[in-house]
Amino acid sequence: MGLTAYAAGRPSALLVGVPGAAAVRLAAEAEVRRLGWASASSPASASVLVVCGDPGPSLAAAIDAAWNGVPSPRADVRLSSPGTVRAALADVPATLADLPGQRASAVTGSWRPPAAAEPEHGHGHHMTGAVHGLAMAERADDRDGLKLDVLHLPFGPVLPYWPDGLQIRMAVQGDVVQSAEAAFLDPSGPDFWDEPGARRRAAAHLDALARLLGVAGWRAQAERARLLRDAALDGTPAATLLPRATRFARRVARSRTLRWMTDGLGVHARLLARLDATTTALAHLDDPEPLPPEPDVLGVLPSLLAGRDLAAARLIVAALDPRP
Amino acid sequence: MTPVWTVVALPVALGVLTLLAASGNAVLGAAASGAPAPLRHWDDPLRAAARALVQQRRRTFAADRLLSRVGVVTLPVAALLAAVVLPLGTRAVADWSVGVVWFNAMEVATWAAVWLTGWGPNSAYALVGGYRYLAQGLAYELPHMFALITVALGAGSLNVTRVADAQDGLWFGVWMPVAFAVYLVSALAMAFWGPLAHPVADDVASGAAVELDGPDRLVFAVGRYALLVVAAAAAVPFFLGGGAGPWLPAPVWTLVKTLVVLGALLWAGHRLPVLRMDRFLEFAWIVLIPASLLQMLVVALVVLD
Amino acid sequence: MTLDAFLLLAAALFSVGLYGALSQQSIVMLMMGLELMVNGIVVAGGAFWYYIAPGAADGQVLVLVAVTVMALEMAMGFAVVTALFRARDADLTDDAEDLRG
Amino acid sequence: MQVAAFWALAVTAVASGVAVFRVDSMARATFALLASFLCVGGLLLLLDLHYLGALVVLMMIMEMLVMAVFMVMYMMNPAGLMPMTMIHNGRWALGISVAVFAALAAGIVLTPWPPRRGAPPDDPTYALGEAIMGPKMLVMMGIGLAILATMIGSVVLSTDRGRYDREDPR
Repeated sequence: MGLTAYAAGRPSALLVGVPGAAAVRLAAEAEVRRLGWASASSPASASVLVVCGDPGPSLAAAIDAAWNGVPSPRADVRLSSPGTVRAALADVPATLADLPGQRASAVTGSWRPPAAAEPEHGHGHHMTGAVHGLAMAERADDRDGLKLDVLHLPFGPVLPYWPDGLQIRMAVQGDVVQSAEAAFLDPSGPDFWDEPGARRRAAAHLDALARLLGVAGWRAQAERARLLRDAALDGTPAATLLPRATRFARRVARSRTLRWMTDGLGVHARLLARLDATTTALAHLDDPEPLPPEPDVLGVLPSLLAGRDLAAARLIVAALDPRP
Repeated sequence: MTPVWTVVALPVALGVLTLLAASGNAVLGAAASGAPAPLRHWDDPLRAAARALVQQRRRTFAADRLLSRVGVVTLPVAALLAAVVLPLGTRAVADWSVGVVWFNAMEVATWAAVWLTGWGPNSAYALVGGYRYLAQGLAYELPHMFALITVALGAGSLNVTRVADAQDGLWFGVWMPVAFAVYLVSALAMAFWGPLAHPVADDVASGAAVELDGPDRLVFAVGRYALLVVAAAAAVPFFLGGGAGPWLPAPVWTLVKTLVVLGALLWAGHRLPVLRMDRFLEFAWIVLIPASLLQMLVVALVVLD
Repeated sequence: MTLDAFLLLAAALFSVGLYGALSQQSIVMLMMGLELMVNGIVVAGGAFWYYIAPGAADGQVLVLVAVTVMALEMAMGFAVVTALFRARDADLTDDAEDLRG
Repeated sequence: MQVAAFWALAVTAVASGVAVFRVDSMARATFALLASFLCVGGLLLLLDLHYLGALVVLMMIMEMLVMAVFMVMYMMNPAGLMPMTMIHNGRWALGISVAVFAALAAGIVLTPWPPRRGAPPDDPTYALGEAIMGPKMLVMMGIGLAILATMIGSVVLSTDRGRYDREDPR
């Protein structure tokens, strides 16, 4: 059918990173950019779910939940190493376009709540007033002295501009965060960013900067940061890399709107620190010093997020950029 | 009575300009983010439309489908009804005596549209996106109304065609700069575009539009681009002297000016990060409202003597 | 499109609003009833202007005042509900009968 | 054509007015009320009151959205997923409102309305503007003061923070 084939020609990809397998994600991002595919920000708008690496059990469960949300025609691509990326993505349009195959695997029925909808923690009384199998939200005081509904919201691993494999369970009133618990879903062995070398260090900072700029809603500069990161990793000489990086750093640092949006949260200071770290790393490409180990970010995150609204919380998480 | 051709010409012109805006934005976005060969992205909107049309519909849990449907359909309808009072050259489809107020009323309908789209699917991110648009509406609406009142005050009439004709001497955009700037900000806010795209921002996974799938996503996107086009097209009679201009006939000048304003709005979308609504609300109420009131005072004094 | 038809519509809207205002327990819904009653007044004002005294603008001024009253009533109503909700964590009319602080 | 439009709008207005108190979901109640207001705005347009019709549409959409904020915030069951009747003394209220309607209808039908005096001006909006700025200036000032008093009153009533302690330190 013409329309399905035309739609399958350039699908919309939703990339899911796995902690420890950042190399696969970088290769997948580069390939998606080369093919010119659209990048989806939610399962509903995606037609291809690309899992970069082999997820552990709990991350696999979250990915299956996201996969249920992807409407057909859809394709599920599992990448285990950077080498297989090009071949795997090449035959995605074919799988999307063959209608009989898609119809066989179409999702049936609507999402049901998980059987054991978490009972109220603590007092395990029978869930009074359950609605469609879900408990009514309990209420708690909020910062304006009103008792409002509290919603327990997992900021899942499948989210645009989100650290790979992180999950933050937040208790939210409206869009104000009451409390948060952060954890990595089955963090695996050595991290791709820990290997020594100034190029790797600069690329790590640029990757974090891309996420921060993406959360701040500046997609154009986020993509430019990713281009710089890939250029730094695949060995472009400093002569061409450094001017591009300084121009990028100056433009982002000088943006008054970005400062207006991020000051008061400590995010702007970390942004400037990362920009300086990137430019200094790119200035001395030969020194082998690896990325300094992050202080315990996951521990301090809940206290930073409490009382903030969702937009500020996302900025803080992107600025701190916890690593497993 | 209005000639029949304008009634047909309006939706067609709006459709063509909407497609132009969408593909122009795709190319601009690719160029701004340094993607290889940005020009091949010209047909991204057509691909997205095809994807939306072949997509299977899903049901979110305990969703209010009626309200969600009403919200999604209201967007393009509001854009079309708002464009009804805009002159296509010299003739508007409906030359009402209260064109300016009607334009404002139809554009406020987007508040209901985005909130309903956010409320409908019973999803946390969508609801957050819907409420962000309410904060955005409360922020931009008052300065926007004062800007429109200033224009009507300067022209001495609420009829859009007469407002355009009243600028044959000097364009309002020239001697009402603050009102023009406030209008451009609210033009972005009307279509929740560029720096004012917080309701559908990436930090809540495209907020109000997170659960839209299939035709709903297509109608919502068409409505949003149509609103951007209508906001740009409305800047022409209000601030840029309507169809007036040397050499070319009126409709061509209207089209050229609309494309210039539309290009500026699209370009601004990729130049700035997204404004957070709590900070923009504070800025709007503390800076924009006094500025637009002062502008109205100046115009009133000029008009009186 | 006669005056009687318009006034009957106004009376119908007014009565529906009255039913709502009298029967609803929640203050928010009670205010929706009040808004419907003022809605009836707006229709009546417009009809009287058109059918009885189009020369003078009094009918229009009445409609303008009615619309403003609707806005003010809603604003004050929600302020009272917020204060009541903070003080007594209740938004039902039964818990708001006494004026004790 | 106008008569058809009138009856369509009138029936929709009353039907959505009744629906406001019949539906379970609060969001649907709010937007049924908005539908009723939009029909009244359309009726005002039919009566050549273009400015007031557009004004009613404009203000009512904004008001209903603000009402939706409060309605979802305070209501126990905003989406109506758990149908509960929030009615007290329903029968008595129904009786009173039907009686009121009967009385009003009788009054409307029986009183001999005076014939129309004067013709509608070609631009009613201009006439309203002249009146508001001219003989009815007191009304305009009264409305202005009432709005100011409401703004201050509602802010004082609804906020629990004092004037000086700012919640998020800049």
